[in-house]
Amino acid sequence: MTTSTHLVYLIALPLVSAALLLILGRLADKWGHLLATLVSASTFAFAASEFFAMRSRSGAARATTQKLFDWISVGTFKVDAALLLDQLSICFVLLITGVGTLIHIYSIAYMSHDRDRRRFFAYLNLFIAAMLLLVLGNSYLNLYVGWEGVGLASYLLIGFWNQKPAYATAAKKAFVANRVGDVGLSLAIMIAFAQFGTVSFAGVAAGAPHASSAALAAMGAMLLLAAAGKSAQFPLQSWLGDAMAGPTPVSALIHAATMVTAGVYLITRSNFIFDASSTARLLVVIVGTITLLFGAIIGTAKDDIKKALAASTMSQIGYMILATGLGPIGYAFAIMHLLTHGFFKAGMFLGAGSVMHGMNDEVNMRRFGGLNRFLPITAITFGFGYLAIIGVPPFAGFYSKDKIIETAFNAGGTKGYILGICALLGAGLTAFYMTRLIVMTFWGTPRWSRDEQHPHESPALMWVPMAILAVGSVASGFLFTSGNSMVHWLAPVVNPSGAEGGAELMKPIVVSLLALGVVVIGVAYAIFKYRTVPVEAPEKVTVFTRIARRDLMQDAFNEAVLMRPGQKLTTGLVWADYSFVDGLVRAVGFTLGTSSQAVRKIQNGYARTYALVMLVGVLALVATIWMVTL
Amino acid sequence: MSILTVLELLPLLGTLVIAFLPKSANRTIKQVAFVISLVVAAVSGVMAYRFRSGTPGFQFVESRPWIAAFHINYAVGADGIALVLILLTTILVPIVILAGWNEAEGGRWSVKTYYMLMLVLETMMIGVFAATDVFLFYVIFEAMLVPVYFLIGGYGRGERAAAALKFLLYSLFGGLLMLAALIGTYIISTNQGGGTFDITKLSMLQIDKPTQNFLFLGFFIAFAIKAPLWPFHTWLPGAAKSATGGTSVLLLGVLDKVGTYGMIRFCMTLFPDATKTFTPVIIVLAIISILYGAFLAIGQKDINSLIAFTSISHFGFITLGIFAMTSQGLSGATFYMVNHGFSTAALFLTAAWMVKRRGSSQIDDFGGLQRVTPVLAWSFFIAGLSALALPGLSSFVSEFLVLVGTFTRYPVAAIFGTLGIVLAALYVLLAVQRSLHGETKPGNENMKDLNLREKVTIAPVIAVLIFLGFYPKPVLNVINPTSTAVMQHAGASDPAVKAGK
Amino acid sequence: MSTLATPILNYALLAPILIVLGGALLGVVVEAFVGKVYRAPIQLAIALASVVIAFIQLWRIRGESSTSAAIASVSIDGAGIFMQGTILVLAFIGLLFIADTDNFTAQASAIPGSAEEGASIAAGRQQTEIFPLTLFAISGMMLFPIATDLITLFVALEVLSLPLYLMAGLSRRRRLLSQEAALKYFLLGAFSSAFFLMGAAFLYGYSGSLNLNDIATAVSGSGDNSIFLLIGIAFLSVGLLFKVGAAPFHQWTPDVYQGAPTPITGFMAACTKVAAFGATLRIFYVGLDAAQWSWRPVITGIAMLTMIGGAIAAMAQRDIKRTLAYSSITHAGFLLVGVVALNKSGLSASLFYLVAYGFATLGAFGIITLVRDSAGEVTDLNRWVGLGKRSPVVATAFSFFLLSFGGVPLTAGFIGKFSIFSAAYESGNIAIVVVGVLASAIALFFYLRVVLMLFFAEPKDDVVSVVIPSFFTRIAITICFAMTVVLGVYPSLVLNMTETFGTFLR
Amino acid sequence: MDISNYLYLSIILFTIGAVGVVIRRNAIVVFMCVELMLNAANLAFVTFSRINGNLDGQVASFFTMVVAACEVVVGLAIIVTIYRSRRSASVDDASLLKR
Repeated sequence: MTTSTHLVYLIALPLVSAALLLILGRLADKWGHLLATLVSASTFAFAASEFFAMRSRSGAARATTQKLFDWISVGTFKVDAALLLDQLSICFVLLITGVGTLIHIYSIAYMSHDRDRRRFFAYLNLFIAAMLLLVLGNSYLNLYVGWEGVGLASYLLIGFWNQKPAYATAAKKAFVANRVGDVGLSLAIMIAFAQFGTVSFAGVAAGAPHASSAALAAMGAMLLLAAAGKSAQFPLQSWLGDAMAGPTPVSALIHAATMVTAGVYLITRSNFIFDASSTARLLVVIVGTITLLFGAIIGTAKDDIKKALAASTMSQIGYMILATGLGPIGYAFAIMHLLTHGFFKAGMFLGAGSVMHGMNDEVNMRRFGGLNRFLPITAITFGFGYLAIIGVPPFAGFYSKDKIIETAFNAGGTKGYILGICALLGAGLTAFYMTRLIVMTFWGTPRWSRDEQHPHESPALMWVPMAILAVGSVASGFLFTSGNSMVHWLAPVVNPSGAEGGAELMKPIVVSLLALGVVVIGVAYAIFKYRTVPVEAPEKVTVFTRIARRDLMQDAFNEAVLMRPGQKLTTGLVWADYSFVDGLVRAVGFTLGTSSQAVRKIQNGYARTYALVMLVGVLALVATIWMVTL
Repeated sequence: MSILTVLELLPLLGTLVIAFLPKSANRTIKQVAFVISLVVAAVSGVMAYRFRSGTPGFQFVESRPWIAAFHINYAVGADGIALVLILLTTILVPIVILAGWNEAEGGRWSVKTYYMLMLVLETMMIGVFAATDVFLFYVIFEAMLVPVYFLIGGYGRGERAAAALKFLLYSLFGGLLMLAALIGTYIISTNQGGGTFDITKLSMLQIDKPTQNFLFLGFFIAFAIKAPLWPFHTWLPGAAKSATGGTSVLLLGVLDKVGTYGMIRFCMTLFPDATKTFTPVIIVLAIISILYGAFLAIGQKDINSLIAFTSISHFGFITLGIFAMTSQGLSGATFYMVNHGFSTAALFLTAAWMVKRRGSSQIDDFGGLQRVTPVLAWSFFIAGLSALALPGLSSFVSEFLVLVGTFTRYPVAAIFGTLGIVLAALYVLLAVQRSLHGETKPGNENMKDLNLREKVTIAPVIAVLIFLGFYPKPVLNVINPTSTAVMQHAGASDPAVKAGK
Repeated sequence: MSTLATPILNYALLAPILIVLGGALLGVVVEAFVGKVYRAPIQLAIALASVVIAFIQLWRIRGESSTSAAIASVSIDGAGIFMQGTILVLAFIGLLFIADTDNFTAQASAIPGSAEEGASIAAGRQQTEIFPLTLFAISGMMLFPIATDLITLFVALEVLSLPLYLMAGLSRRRRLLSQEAALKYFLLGAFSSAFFLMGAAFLYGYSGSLNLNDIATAVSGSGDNSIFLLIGIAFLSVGLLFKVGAAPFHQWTPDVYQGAPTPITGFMAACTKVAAFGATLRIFYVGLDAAQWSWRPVITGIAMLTMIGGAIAAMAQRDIKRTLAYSSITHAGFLLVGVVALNKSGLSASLFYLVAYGFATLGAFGIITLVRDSAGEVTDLNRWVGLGKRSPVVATAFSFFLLSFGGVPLTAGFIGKFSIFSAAYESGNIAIVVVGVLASAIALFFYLRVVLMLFFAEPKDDVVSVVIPSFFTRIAITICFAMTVVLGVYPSLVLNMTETFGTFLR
Repeated sequence: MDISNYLYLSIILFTIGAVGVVIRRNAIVVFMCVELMLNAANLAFVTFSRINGNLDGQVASFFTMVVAACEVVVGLAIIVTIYRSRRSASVDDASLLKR
């Protein structure tokens, strides 16, 4: 365990720059974006140097820690503000800063016409800082700070154009859905403290073996809930589609490459919990599998290019979650797919952005078509990403995804078959909707009017990052798998016991062939189905399509089960508060008032009445004294 | 003479000075009031510096006989909890004065009266936290209501008179119940050798269970009304709706803390057994307050009553933490009081500025302020974030401490409590969206953004929120020994770790 | 055939009463021989002088105590002297209000609204008899709390009541109401004193003596609950409860308080309460202590009824004087709490309460005399609305008195309530404490309602003005205000006294 | 003859007086009823003095008479004024002060 004194700058730099840009305000308009980009680039450089330093070290010495100060300390509840950079977090740090920097560069051009570009970059750096804190924190509570920090950043960025009510609503929805997940995380932390008396990863890892299975299962479930919230997994996935309201670079960085994968990080980081609890693992695979199909199905029905991509993100993360649920061996593959996905999905989002840039922010794919002639570079880079995601060898997705499918099958027994087949099915669907996307956007005949739209290739500032990411989506997969480099690299963190995967159900090559098979089917069907694309979405479609278009009724469900009753409850309570709780108070006043009026009646001004009352009083007095003394 | 006495006398001095100023000299009056409050803050700073943290028990003690016939003393002293709350007061008052620089105009009475009331109130707020003689505490606890009554009724908006009356009656009623219990305690002390009102001596009394329950309720209901805890809360929204921003800040930020402070200082210390008896009920009430307050906050149309209901929810958290009977819960609750003080201050001040500029407190009359008045919008937004306890802001630390402290003893309660943080996100973001986002509503186009004075006012509040969010240690170090002492006295100890290593 | 022994009187101890009586007689003489023009000032001078001198004498004998001052028919002791002192001080202030003769009819005998009356008003005549009457009343009040035999008690009762009956009828304006008040007060008063007398007779029949101490010994001697004793106690209490205005013998209070000239109302409300409670305390503490099993529960019940009933009845009042009347009823209830406490702290608490209440009451009624329109005093609450805007000082003072009535901390009233309740609690009577607390909560409502009207309600157009108070009135109000504040902030001044003086000689 | 009969008589007189106060309208009569009650008390005093065998009771009755006389003076004064200003001595007419 190496101690470092400068890890904190990874977070401090972007944070400070963000604060600077926000506080200086318009003063920084001229150079704000440059500063932000510079900072982000330097963090990447720093991260890279750390990475090589880490590689030069070996074994336990690779992990680096820095204790900043003791943050909270009450009774036995002691939490340091401390950072931990190990083999797992470095992957994320590199991804975040790397992709982040590329997207900064891209945004300089993409946002050039927006009067609030500076604010945009401030938010971006705020996000970078929070995300780095998330992956660098050495305890659940530190992670939690980053966890909500990225939530805030995502809220700000989704609602960047919050003058549009729909966008503001989308931002709010995202934050609230995330909060639901955060409840899970905070409960998990409480369980951790109650069980192990600490919330640091190390401490919990040490204690995990001694804990009761129930506690572990509970904590696992809560962590999963958190992951579901952040990574748009079933049942908390509904916010991701709306999140596309944010500027496209945001969707690329936050809602494709980095933030949404935080859930995968959380589960991988908590491997000691899940390894110790089969129940938790089962839940994880179920959620993962459902989501990967869920997303894929939604993807097949979306006409909005960004929403289609969002759906695919959902499904891809489903793969990762599934992988994390498959035991020690799965984590590495999850991370691997996470990284490759980071490249190609970010690339494709930037591509989508470039297309919108060329088409006056049109997002409906039915109004695209034949764009490859007008945006050649975009088409090519996008194509690379496409090949990667559907898993065509030797592109990145091929390696990472097939590993997951393979492991799924190897889970063993019926479980293995179910998971494997679902994964395969997902692959097929992926191939179908991605092909559909490509066909509708770049191929075929233009479905846009020449005099309104003047599609044009984006400036270099935009296509260079796309190109770099495209390269990534070609090379990364091979890089990670060659000699199982990734698996070995991560082993000390995620698989200390060095456990192997289950017995090979079938040879890897067979799995790959199967996968390729379904992919070919998917592609072929898509190409056949979308020979011609109607400009208006056809109304006469199967109920399935209709449901799929509506995100498989997830929103409807939430509305019916949570929102409306919630509103009813609120209005009901407001009413009850007035008429009952406060009503009681007013009732007391009223009673006293009326009784006062009644008393005034007796005071009728007649001396004789008073005398009578007195007389009665006397008798009562005598009577009572009498009774008392008997 | 104890430095606490100095702290109490300074504002009174200021009141005298102002009393001799001419009615018309508004500027001078304001400046005097502000300077005095700054001096008080400075002196309190000195006190904080001289405070030996890490030692439980009262410091800066002073005691001189007041009403010999009943063994009543003017006795003051500060332990960790009292100290932080006094500091909260002394810091908030100058901020409030500066923030509401022109609040007093348009009032029913002169600016002069307003600032005299303010300073008198400050004296009493310091005194109530400093008092170590229960009778002294009670006297201030009750007398404090009068200046607030006139501040609301004389300088408020809308149904101010009715709201003020309701507030006063409600509180006085609680106070009378407390009086009965107070007398009971005193009589018991006389029967057990030497009547006294000294809190430390009283805490040594041997009281049989039924009597304890009876007395406990007397105190608790008074504090529950003050705090306010469901179902004793209905006076709060009205008061908050009609009071000026500054008054609301002091009312919810400081005065209501007396309730929760009293629960710790008196209920738990004087009647440990009764505390144990009633804890389940109170926990339930706290949970109800948390969720109930949150739901009603969502349902509010008036921005001030929204803030009021959020406070009800937050006081639920504080009460939960107190009666969780764990060091985390207790310290968390105390720290929560401080943070809530600042975050409500931020909310009410920004809200007051918005209302002043727009001339309406209906949330729907705002909208799109983000574009028109970015700084104001940001201040309100950050205040909101601290209300929903975003990590990195101090309120998160306290809220999490409360929850974790509760979880170790009452997991179910904690789980319900965590639902509160989802609802918090809802009510804050709904308000933010309706007031700051969307198209700029007509009537808001040429709103002025914050001026320098207002920026200067809100900056320190936000700074404190953020600083304590990242580095709560100074405050926690002061609080911890006291809360440990309280717990020991109440005979409670933290639950052991389940899976020992 | 026993020889008749010449009675031995200790004049030093009786002097205070005799001085006041002498002043009264002198006043009568003045009425007879001094020209109209000079009467008023001379009468006032005599009255004030005799009260002051009486007080000085009282101060000189403050340490004394004896049962044989006047052949066992009075007993001079701490409590007695304290109450006499209180009465004198309050009476002095009361006289300062009465000095403003504008409140009293020019010629009581003239028919209201008659030409005769008009003439006498024009001639600026005054019924200066008010001063000797007051002095007579004061002397009766001073005798009442120290009297230890039933006949002396009865005589004192009448001596203090009869002048008051007349004084109640002497208002300058609204004379019909004033006279009606006098009539009601007189008839009901006589009615009640008949009960008192009958009670006395039965106690005499039971014990064979008129002397409280002998009665006490008789009661403690024979534990039997003789019917004589019970009827005696019951009827005697009726007389006393009527005077203190406890429910259900309270109904005269609102009418008389409203009808009587306001300075007289103040004087009555303050001094009569002291005297009546003085006697009540003595009778129950000294005479009937041993019979507490019979009367204590009943009086407890009456105390509760009075506290709650008075507070509730006051809520709906629209006339400020009536409101204060009901408030005085409520306070009678609180004082009865002190009576049933039946312990030393109960006694001293009651003494303090009487002082605090006395000053606040005088002050409040004093202020009412100031609020007028063209037709004289305005007692209709709706027309007091917004007074705080036009004359803040007066309004503030008035609200302060109200807060003291309500027992808000830092006012004398609060200390009074506190000590009374703690005494009751000490006697183990927790129920009455709780009821008392609830009653004060209700009472607070209407006190605050008035404060609200004064300050927060928008003023009406029909103008009531606050007249510039006369020199005497101003002094009086200032004293009351000062005392209410001081006793609230530093009550030890009086509390220590009540501790030392709070003893009955048995 | 049994002495206690005097007591019964006094009680009866007292009751008559009390009832009279309640039922009669004319102020004078009402007042007379009060006087009756006082005298009933007197009778009781004398009787008890006889029973107890000491003179205190009889002394008391003298005092009572004097006091009663004073009451008459004051009472008649008040009633007469009222009568003059209202032309009626009915107690019920004097009922302006109420509620």
